[in-house]
Amino acid sequence: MIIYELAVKGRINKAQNISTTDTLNDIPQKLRRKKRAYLPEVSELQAVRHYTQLSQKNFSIDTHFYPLGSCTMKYNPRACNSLAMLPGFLARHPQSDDSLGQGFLACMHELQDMLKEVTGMQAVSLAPMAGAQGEFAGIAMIRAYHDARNDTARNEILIPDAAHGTNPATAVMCGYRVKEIATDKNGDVDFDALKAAVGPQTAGLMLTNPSTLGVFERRIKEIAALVHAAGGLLYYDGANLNAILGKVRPGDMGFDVIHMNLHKTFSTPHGGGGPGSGPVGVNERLLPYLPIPVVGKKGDTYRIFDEHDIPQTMGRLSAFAGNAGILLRAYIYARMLGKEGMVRIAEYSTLNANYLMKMLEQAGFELAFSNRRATHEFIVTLKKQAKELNVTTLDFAKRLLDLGYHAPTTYFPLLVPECLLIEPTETETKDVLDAFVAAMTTIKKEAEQNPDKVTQAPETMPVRRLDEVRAAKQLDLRWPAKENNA
Amino acid sequence: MIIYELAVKGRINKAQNISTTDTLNDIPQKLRRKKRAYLPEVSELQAVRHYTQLSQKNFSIDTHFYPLGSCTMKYNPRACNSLAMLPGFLARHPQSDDSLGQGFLACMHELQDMLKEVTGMQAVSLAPMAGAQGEFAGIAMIRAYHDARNDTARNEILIPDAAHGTNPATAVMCGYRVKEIATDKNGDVDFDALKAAVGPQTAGLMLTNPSTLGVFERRIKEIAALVHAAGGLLYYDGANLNAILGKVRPGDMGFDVIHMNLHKTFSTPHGGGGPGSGPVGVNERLLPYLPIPVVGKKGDTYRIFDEHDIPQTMGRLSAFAGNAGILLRAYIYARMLGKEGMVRIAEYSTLNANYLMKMLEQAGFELAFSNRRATHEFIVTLKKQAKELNVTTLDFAKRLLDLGYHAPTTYFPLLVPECLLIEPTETETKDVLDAFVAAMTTIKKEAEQNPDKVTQAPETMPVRRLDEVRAAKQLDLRWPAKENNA
Amino acid sequence: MPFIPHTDYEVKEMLNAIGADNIEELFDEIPAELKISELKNIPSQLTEMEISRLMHERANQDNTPICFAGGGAYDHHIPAAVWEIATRGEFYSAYTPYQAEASQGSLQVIYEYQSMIANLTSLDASNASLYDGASALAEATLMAVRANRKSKSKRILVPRTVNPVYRKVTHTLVKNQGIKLEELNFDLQQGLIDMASLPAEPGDITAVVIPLPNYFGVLENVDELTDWAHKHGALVIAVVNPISLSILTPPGEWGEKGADIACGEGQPLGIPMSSGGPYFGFLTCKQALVRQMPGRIVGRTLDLDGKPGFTLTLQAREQHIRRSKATSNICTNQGLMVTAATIYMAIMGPDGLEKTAIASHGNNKKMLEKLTSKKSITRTFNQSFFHESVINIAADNASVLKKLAANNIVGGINLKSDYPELGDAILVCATEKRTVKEIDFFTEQLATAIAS
Amino acid sequence: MPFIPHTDYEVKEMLNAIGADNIEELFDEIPAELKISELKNIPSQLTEMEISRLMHERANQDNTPICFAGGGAYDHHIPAAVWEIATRGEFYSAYTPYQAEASQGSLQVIYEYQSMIANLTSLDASNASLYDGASALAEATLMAVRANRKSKSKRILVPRTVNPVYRKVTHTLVKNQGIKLEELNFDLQQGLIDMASLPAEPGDITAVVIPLPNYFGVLENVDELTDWAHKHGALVIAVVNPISLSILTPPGEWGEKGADIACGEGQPLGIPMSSGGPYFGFLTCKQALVRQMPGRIVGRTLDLDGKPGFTLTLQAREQHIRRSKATSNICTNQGLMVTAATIYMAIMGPDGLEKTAIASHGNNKKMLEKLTSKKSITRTFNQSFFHESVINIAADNASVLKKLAANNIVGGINLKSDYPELGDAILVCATEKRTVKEIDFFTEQLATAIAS
Ligand SMILES: Cc1ncc(COP(=O)(O)O)c(C=O)c1O
Ligand SMILES: Cc1ncc(COP(=O)(O)O)c(C=O)c1O
Repeated sequence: MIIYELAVKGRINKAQNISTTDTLNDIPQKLRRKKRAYLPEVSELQAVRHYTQLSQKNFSIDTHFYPLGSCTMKYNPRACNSLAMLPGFLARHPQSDDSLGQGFLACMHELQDMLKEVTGMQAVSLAPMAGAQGEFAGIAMIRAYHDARNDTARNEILIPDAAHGTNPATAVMCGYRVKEIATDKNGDVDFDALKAAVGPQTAGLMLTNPSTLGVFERRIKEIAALVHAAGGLLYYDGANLNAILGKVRPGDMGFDVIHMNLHKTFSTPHGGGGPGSGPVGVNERLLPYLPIPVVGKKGDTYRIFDEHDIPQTMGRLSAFAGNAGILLRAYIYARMLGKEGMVRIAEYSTLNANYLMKMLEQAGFELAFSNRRATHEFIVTLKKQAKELNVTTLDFAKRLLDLGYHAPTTYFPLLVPECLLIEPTETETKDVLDAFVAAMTTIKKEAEQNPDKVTQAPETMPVRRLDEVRAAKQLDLRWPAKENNA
Repeated sequence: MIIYELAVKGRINKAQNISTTDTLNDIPQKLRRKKRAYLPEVSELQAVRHYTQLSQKNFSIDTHFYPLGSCTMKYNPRACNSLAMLPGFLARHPQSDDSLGQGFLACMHELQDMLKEVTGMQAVSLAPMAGAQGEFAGIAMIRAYHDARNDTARNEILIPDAAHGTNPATAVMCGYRVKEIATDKNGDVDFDALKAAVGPQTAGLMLTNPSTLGVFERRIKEIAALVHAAGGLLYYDGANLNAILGKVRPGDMGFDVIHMNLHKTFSTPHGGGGPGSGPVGVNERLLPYLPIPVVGKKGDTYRIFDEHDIPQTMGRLSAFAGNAGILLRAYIYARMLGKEGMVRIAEYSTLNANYLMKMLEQAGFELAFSNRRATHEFIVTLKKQAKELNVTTLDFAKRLLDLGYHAPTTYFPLLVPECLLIEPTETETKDVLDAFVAAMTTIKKEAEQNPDKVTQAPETMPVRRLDEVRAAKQLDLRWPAKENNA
Repeated sequence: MPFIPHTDYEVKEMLNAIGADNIEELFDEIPAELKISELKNIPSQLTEMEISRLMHERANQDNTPICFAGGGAYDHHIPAAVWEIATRGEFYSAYTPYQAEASQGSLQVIYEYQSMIANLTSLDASNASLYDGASALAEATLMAVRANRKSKSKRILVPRTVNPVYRKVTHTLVKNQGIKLEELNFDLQQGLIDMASLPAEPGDITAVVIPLPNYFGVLENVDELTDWAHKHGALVIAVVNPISLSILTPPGEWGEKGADIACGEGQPLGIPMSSGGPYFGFLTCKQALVRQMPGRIVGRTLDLDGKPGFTLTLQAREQHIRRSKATSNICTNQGLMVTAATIYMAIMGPDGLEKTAIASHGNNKKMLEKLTSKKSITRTFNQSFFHESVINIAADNASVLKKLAANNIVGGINLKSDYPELGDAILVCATEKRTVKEIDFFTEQLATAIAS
Repeated sequence: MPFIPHTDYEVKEMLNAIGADNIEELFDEIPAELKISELKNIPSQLTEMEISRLMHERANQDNTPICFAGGGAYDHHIPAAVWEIATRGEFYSAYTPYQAEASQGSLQVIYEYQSMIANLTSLDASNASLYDGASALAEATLMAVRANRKSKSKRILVPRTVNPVYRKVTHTLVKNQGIKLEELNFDLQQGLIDMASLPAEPGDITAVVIPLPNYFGVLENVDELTDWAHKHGALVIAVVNPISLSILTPPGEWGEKGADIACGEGQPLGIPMSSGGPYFGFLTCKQALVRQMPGRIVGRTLDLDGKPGFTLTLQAREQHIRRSKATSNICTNQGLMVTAATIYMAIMGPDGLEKTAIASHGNNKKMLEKLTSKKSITRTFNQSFFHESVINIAADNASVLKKLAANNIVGGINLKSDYPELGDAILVCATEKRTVKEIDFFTEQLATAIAS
């Protein structure tokens, strides 16, 4: 049922309905809406029941193991939510005087400091609202840097072919051309290809390390030296920071600018698609271009820095201060981890990934890079199953749903055929990993003996496999506009 | 899975684990626990996931139509919950000084006043923690009244056979014998039987009006006069107050004492079995015996009244002040209803019940009292189906679950064979009622054509029909005491 | 109309179907002279926006003072997950699980709760909850009277070291059934039951109530008391604090044979203080006594396919089946609180509970040291305690507590009316939540209040 | 270990299985010289109890002042049900619905959201959200450039009556793609775009941005502006307040043909102000432009059995498929906020939204009357407004606002740096939540602050 199907014309929620004697007489008729907007007219109970029922149709961390590679689906502590939603935080207008926000600003300032420390960068801005916006801020800063030096011939950003789609999309939004760099057979950047590509036209290189292939880029120092020598800068896509937190820092690897995905590494909720938060960190080179606002401190007082304080800023990215409430959640999480807890995240997410990789290998699954350590994630390829049994990664993914597991990331990165990118995270138990291996093994057997079971999956979900072609061809993007039933 | 099955020895939730250097050295060894209590050792994520998954195995108002007769399963406004859980309310210690509780006490005092008004009584105590405790308080007050007059020969409480089980159980807890009064064929108290039973041994009469048969006791004034004339008092079981709120008041009917079920009429949550709240109201006769505490007001200041203020009190019923947080929810609800809303509750719950009764009758179901108006509930009897088709009320109830409806109350009241006591409440839409009639009709057909479908139901629930005999014979009331898995 | 979904059009349709002209007609069986026209003394309806404003004002008015009071309601930390999950609609808005197949969530939670609380008390079986600690004691005494078939006297010995309100509530609830509650006095130096004062020949006793810790926070000699009671044919009813049981000897292990019944207040297990309720009473017992338990009980059984599931069981003890012969009149209990407590215990685990108990004990110790460093404050009893203690102050305790309240401190519980022999005595408590800074602040404020 | 469930025993077992001696060995591919030994400048871990205490202190420090500021973030009432449901784990902790069959909840919510917001703006299609109102405007301009194939100039006219920060953000986000944002000035008496000032021969314009209400709260002549833009071959991008659309002409009905794209800030629809985020940007458009939309879109389709279901669609526009040729780089959007907004709109319904708009408008009117009853306060513009307005005060506005803050009032937004020509101007707003008492209090405090 769609909420509109529950609606009846004239139904009103009186408890939410302000009684007012005010009129709109002073608003010219031609600016007044003629016909009421078609919104559902349902009771509060109907709405509560409908959305509660809908929620139950979701898999989520709170209900299922969710080993979605590159997404870091770890436990989102409930305390982060309830404390970030204290009335004092919710009620703060973003443009209220700093004197009315010292509590909030203290958290933000401390968060900036903690993120500086874990990334090894000189300064952090919390402004970007997700990873992709962090990337934008980063590449725009690189551009501002070159522009400030009148080094305007650099029109190219180098990006490994394993990179996330946001990387090339971002480079283009910043007015750059994208040059793809191949990956070698061990999952590292093809160093020769990189060497050949670097040149005076190179504005910078975007790199994810550990990469989206689930391996650590071992020649990172050489890569950094190469790019820097050519006058380019290095951008670090921090989506995989979880794997190395407290072990090794992007700043120390030689990166000039980095974004973090707080909704991954710092466990803020994914919310069915967002909001996230993508703070950027920079070294000295890019300090003058940091996006605003940034929280500063004078004596004991916190203050919001704007274009007056950072005149060369690459600019503003949001109407106010980014996803403040998400930043609060990340702050709370970071304080609960502390210095001791942060490094353990890297350790135990890596332990879980390597264990799961080993167990799946033992169960007969083919690894994309069997001679490499897993980082916090790793890749299984089902190309054999696809070829020999005609059972694809998509089929495996759907069948996993039936067995009570959210599927890993499928078909990404693009260069590994029929791949599953598996990221268990540090918050899952060994028992869960073992059970997941058992489920994968079951499906493997089914694929061999009873392939229909897999190719027809799922069978236990609210719907069976959906017709995506139809969805794109016969566009149905909204409930037809009409009136609520009488 | 039981939570213990998820546990592993040595697993610790560090975020909830206070680090302390304190010792127990000063506690004698013989008073110290030798072996750790066997409690589950699970991670916070495991606990969150486990209990979130469990919650999804419940039907509830927020997810299903729940027409459980006598239980008033109406919408529990979410605002009542979130406002009652504001930090200022949660943090109040029950024995903190009145000066630190004026906000809370103001709510309680106003709630007392509102409940006085809707019941037509002289005074209200909020102390009882559920309906049954309200009954206890009421009957104990009746006893205190007779005792105070040295009228000690009265050892009997009269209770109609349709009454809820708590009524006779309560009378016994107060040291009384119970005399049952028969019901006549129209669902009223058998007046002649009552007349015959009333006498000098009569301490009082407990009556639910509207009765649990879903009809209003029309001769209530005569009944009251009869019992009063014999020196007995009248107790009103307010479980069905929803049906008459703002239309007619127990005090005006002649009752001396009444309890209310705030978890029914005032929409506080049922919480899977409680907590409830069962305030009592009294007329002048019983005023001196009111249970404590009661909230009083002096000038602008609220104060808790105790045995010093009400020296003849029947006593205390709880360690502190009853289910305070539930009372807050009832207060919030009452204020949102206001005088206008309260009477509408009676009107629309009655409208829904009469409509549903009519539609079910038209669908071919047999009513227990087809010549009577429904109050906010009514009774269908399936004795024909039970006899002719061997499909019982229990079977219908289980099959309803499959069709997405919680079953009405079954086999209560005891005197109507194979009965369903159906209470739709005022917060459900006509559409829901129509759909419920359709579901009942479907089952009726199935019972005729395909009875297995009904007698084997449910088939879509987390478990199939449970072996209750085994449950009572092979008692398994706890997970076997052992240690968590290593 | 708040919470009523009907449109005018629907109302008309429904009345048509019923065959009535208007809604009022549906009330035509109610004698006209009884009907009222209006609820005069009730204010007009508020929108959610308006009531929100009012409730925020009132909650802010009551503030969040620093709490040094215990006496049955304790200011422990509660993990955020507890109430975020307990208030999910599926738990919050469900009824008592009468339709087991549609209530496996609530039922399993209760089964898990029964397991945990039985383990905590080291007894065999638990019910699904009673109203609160005080009424649980009353039910325990009634249960003991039913269970102790050998005893005819209905005499229950109740030490004065049991929470005085619990004794009052028990009296209220059992007095009409011929049960006699007899007091045992305590030692004024030690704050516990004087073993020497127990009669050598007590006669027929049905049960003895033994608190641990007792109301003064002091630890009773539970082994000796238990054995003494059993020797004289009495059942033992333990009144215990569930958090303390992570470090103190559980009732099932008291003396030679263990207590027979344990009960108490569940509030410390994840329930906010919230002006005194809703909390929940717990009740556990030895296997042999199960059928005398009041209240609901959940059992594990099998479904038609042999798959395990949960259901209410032993319902023949209850009022809805047994009516006047039921073990108690209780019907609605405190289900949601039990849900919260179960989640709390699962999240805390044995280690978390133990640390909470140790830190609370340690904080009380630190507080006592601090307080008694002031000349005007002395410790009343000299025995081991859990996490609260009685102090004597050199001023009128009622007015001192008022002064502390004015400084946003709940300074403890005034014992004068219940224990006049103790003089200006206050029962103070420090849970794991109290910081050194707060204890210092309290000490200074208390000393100042005494002096002024 | 916070949030890590491993026991020592399990770690050993797992290392054994891997064939490693210790966890550190798993990091052996990282060059040793890069590794750090410790995170020095990070404080030690806090328990939940400790962080709770800290966060309560900080939240209390910021208090809950009375808010008369708007400017893109509004203090509307939010029904309790909205966030109690939106924060349910199943919504809160799910990822983007990539596995449609296991995400029908989120997907249907988005589909319902798309339907509601399309109806509110009277346009054909909506995406699933963008970051916020400001970045939505930037995306709308990029979309217009892609969509207006006839125009080559990449010139976008942006009136100065559009929120200045939106203009800055748009500039930041589009400047590297050769897009030219050209300002349109406003009339100093009216506070809106002067139609007379529009060029008769504007040349090739790609799009015109039209706000309603504009940043000053004033209602622009949207019909004339729309027709003018269309006449010159430009697309029209509407920037609108969603609450106001329950009473104001929706973009789809502006002028002869209606606006082509509408965008704006979703915060008024049930999202708390919370220091500026997370909010969400909405974006709707005419059917013909759908394939130029940035961000995710949910479509309704059928499953294998022909049963309707929901899935992400038109993904070929997006970065994860199209990479450098995507319509935008956006990936994670503001899903949870959209969930909340959908529940908000469902609970409020058309009538509730309308009443909210009317009451807000009415309150602003009352506030203006009150304020301008003071000699030191004047209204800056003389045109119709929605629920905020600009006032001029006879004192330095920065220091006046500081004084109000000291009295726990957020007195509005200082316009001096963005609109120096307006003098000591403040943008004030009164939503439906403001009471007459608060407005009176504000008036007196403001007058006093000006005078002092
Ligand atoms: C490797 C990588 N880079 C960038 C991103 C983009 O981050 P966001 O979705 O927060 O914009 C992601 C997120 O999926 C990612 O996995
Ligand atoms: C008619 C009637 N009386 C009394 C009660 C007992 O109320 P409670 O369950 O709150 O103790 C009930 C509750 O089911 C009832 O329906």
